[in-house]
Amino acid sequence: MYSEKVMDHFMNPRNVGEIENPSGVGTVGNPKCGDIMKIYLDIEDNIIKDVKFKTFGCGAAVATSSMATELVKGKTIEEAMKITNKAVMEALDGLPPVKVHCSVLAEEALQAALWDYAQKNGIEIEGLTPPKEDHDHHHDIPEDNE
Amino acid sequence: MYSEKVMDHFMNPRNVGEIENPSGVGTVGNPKCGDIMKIYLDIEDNIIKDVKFKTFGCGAAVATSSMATELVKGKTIEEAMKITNKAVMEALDGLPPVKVHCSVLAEEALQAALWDYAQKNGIEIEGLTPPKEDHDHHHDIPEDNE
Amino acid sequence: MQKIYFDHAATTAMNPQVVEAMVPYFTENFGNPSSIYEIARKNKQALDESRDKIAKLLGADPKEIYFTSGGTESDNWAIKGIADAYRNKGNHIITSAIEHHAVLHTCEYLESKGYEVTYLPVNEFGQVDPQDVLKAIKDNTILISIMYANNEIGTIQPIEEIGKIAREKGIVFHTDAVQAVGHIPIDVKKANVDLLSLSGHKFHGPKGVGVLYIRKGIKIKPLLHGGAQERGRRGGTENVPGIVGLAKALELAVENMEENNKKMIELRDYIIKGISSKIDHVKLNGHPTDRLPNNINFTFDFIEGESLLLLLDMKGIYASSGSACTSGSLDPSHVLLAIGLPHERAHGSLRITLGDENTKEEADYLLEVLPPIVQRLRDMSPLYEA
Amino acid sequence: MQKIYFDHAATTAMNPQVVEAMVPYFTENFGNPSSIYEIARKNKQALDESRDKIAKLLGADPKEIYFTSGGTESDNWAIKGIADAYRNKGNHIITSAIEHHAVLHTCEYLESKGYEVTYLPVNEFGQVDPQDVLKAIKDNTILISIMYANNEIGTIQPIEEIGKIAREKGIVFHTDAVQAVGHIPIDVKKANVDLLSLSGHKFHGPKGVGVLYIRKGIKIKPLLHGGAQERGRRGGTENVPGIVGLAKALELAVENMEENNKKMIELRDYIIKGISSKIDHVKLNGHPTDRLPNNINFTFDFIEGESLLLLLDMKGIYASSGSACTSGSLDPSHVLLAIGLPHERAHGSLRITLGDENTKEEADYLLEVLPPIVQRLRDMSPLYEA
Ligand SMILES: Cc1ncc(COP(=O)(O)O)c(C=O)c1O
Ligand SMILES: Cc1ncc(COP(=O)(O)O)c(C=O)c1O
Ligand code: FES
Ligand code: FES
Repeated sequence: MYSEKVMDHFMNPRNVGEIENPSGVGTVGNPKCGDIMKIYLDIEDNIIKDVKFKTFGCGAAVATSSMATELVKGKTIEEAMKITNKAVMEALDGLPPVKVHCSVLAEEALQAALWDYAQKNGIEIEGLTPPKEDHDHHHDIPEDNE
Repeated sequence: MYSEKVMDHFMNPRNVGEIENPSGVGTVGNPKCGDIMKIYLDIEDNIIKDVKFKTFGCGAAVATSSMATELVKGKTIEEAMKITNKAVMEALDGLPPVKVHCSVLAEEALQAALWDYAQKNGIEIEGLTPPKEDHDHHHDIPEDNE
Repeated sequence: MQKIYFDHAATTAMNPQVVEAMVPYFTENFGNPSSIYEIARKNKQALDESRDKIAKLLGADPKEIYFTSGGTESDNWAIKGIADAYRNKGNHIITSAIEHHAVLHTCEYLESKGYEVTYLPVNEFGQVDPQDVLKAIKDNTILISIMYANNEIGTIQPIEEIGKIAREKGIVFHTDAVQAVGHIPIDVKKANVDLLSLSGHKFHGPKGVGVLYIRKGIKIKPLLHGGAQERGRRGGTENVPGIVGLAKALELAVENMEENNKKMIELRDYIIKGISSKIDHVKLNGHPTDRLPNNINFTFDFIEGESLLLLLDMKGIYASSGSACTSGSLDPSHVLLAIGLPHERAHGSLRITLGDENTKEEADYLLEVLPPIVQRLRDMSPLYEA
Repeated sequence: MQKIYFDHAATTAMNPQVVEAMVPYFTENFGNPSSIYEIARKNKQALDESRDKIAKLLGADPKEIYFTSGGTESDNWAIKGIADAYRNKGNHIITSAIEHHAVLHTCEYLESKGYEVTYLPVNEFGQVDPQDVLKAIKDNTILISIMYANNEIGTIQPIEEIGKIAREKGIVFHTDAVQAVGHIPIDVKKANVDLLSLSGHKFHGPKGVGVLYIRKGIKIKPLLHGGAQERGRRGGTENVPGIVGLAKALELAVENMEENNKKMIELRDYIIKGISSKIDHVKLNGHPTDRLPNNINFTFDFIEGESLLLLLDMKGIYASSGSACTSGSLDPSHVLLAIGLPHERAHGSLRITLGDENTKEEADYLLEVLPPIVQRLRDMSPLYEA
């Protein structure tokens, strides 16, 4: 059901781990549905020098965390802001419909970490909104189910 | 679905035909359900000398006509009165439940012929009732069908 | 003694190629397609490929193909599922008097639940008049269900026209195509149908597996609630071998349709001509031309169907009198009554349905043994005056 | 790499003897059992013999055995058919919170139609308390449906006791025995059940065929209206090969049950002990002793089930997390929630279900590869503090 790219990033996830004294940390997801993603950023001179993640979630959650962190590493904050869940999915050669929300989680974790960085440093990042508090993404079957 | 005896009487029916100037004739059944049985009797000195039948009906209808006529041939009227549909079925080694009513038709055709004989000769036969006019035996599935 | 199977409308033997296609899914690729691991993925793939294949052969989208346990489930699901989903729009259903019992008894059940059903009459050839459909439509009509081709007399309905009327009026249109699929060309788009039922064992596929085509956008309630299979619309572990077999059988049937039908129509017309010329007091039931290539249905006056079948059986010929499914009941065929036959004539019908393996020699044998059998039963019949 | 199938509760491979028993009915004895001619009679006979065999193996009368398309249809039919037939008596149904979706979703559907459903809780081991059943019974209760054994955690319910209560109160009692039949001894009379569902593919039989046992005297409405098959209660051309296969599979399962179970219980307990001793922060789900011989279900804290399955798959081990049928949905298992697990723990379960062909070597391989896999996922988890 997963593409080879997804399986590769699931089996050999890049950037797993934590950063001590990170510039920003974002945790999203909701244990309710079983998925939690935590992203750590090390930012210097507006550039993402390092990024790490920890994920409690399905194969797609792990793979999108891995791919999202790969995509932002070395990028400016402005560039990182452009990494949407769509970009992550495309880089992974797609996800099954029922797994699209996992990539949304990765986008949101990244943005939450950037928000944390912005808050800590009293700066404003264009287009960035505060993370939703009680995020509850539904696990629905996408097809019409009358 | 039919016993060997039934198939034998269906394939080689005994007493098929008509009797000219019969002592009694009985026709029962209803073209509605597709079954008609006609029995001819030749009675002399209270004894059934000859008997013939014609049947429009299923395999069981033919076989029960054949067997019923065999059973009454040479018998007294009193003995013939005892030939019930159960006796015919037993003599045929049984019938499937859905075909029990065919043997009832044979019993009724015989009794109708005896009634006709009694009427013509102004006699009374003990236990004999007039044939029902609009005989409509239902073709139901015997099992409970809720 | 030779054995001749002339009852292909009742059921067909599986094509050995179909069995071959199924075998790997019995003991080897047996996994549950809903599982995520490797061997189950192979099964999931087989399921997807079968769905794609069937969709293509019917002119549908794979997402419009739903697997069921056969024609009866497909019919029940289509009718009850639509009746339930559109209940707030109305409660009137239009169908015909000559549908299969899977449709008729379902409609009768719905009548007991407060639905209103119009059973359209058919003409002497067994055809529904599309104008009758139009006239029967009311404000509260939610479903029209008319069979593609009749199982007893083989009459093909003007489905395209009826579908056009339904589409124009915005009413859901279902067709029971169990006797038509694999036998005549069918394209769901061209036919203007919203739902279509088919059953594998009618075209040399497996028994116990069928399809309900449901056009995109049509709302329907499930009949079998359960797991999330079939996109949440039909629960139950998928019968993968059966589904693979059905897809293969349909592929073969469509591939060989033109050639087989040419041959069968010739044989059909040869038998019809033979019976008509050799036996008197007979009547061909069904439409002379809008007729399934494999269907022959005759009424023989003065005799009864079961006796006829039994005597043919003794000669090694397997045929049917009305629908095989109704033989548990002994009522005369509702189809023959609907085309205007009186009760006793409706009881004396013979249905011969051909398969591609039937030969001219077999037809000749039939034409040789049938006349004396009919005569023999007539001689026994109180209705017959020689 | 070796491949180890540890997901027998999802589905099983067909036994080659079962396939062999079915083969003659694919291309040779293919007739429609409802027909009256010779080749159809052979099929009718196979049908009757299968019915007799199954009845005997369940302690039932052949007239109480009805063939369906699987567990889902049997469950839907039992519940909707009884609800419909006894509607004038009442509208209250009692079931449990841990039923299969074929039961739960059917009950939810009935709720939308004006029925009232009580979903009984279970204790930490997944058992229904018969006293809770008794307390839940009201004047308008018409049906109790409690599964024989659970598909996820393997807990066996006190069916006999619940049946006794239902019988005393004069309420119809259905049990979904899909996971139990062919795995533990079952006698419908001793179990005091009125209806029982089973499915062929759970005991090395074919997919797409099941049985509903209906005790004599129980009123039920059909779910599939149509021909007069199954004594007028379930329409549809009989799936003769599937039915023959189911009967053969059940026969083999019952014949070898004692021996197989002895072996499987040993293996089951070996794996349970192994996992408990080799990995910390784990919990065995289900009942310690009232448990299917082939079921193992563990929760591993801090990790998620799908990831675990994918990594096991890479090692050639095929297992499951919760029910395979629910994997189209991503909600945590309702069964694990019902036994009191919090959401995140309910997401990290592993179900291993054995078959008679599994070996101690396979168990050892599992016990070797599982601990590092769990550790690896925990190292990646934000919930885990080493
Ligand atoms: C307890 C239980 N009930 C019902 C079913 C449904 O059976 P089937 O998938 O054969 O329709 C299953 C298995 O999927 C089950 O485990
Ligand atoms: C026209 C028609 N509809 C429905 C059915 C029912 O199909 P099945 O027996 O596969 O359930 C049949 C055949 O029996 C049929 O001929
Ligand atoms: S993150 Fe993948 S299932 Fe929700
Ligand atoms: S007489 Fe045999 S069917 Fe009625």
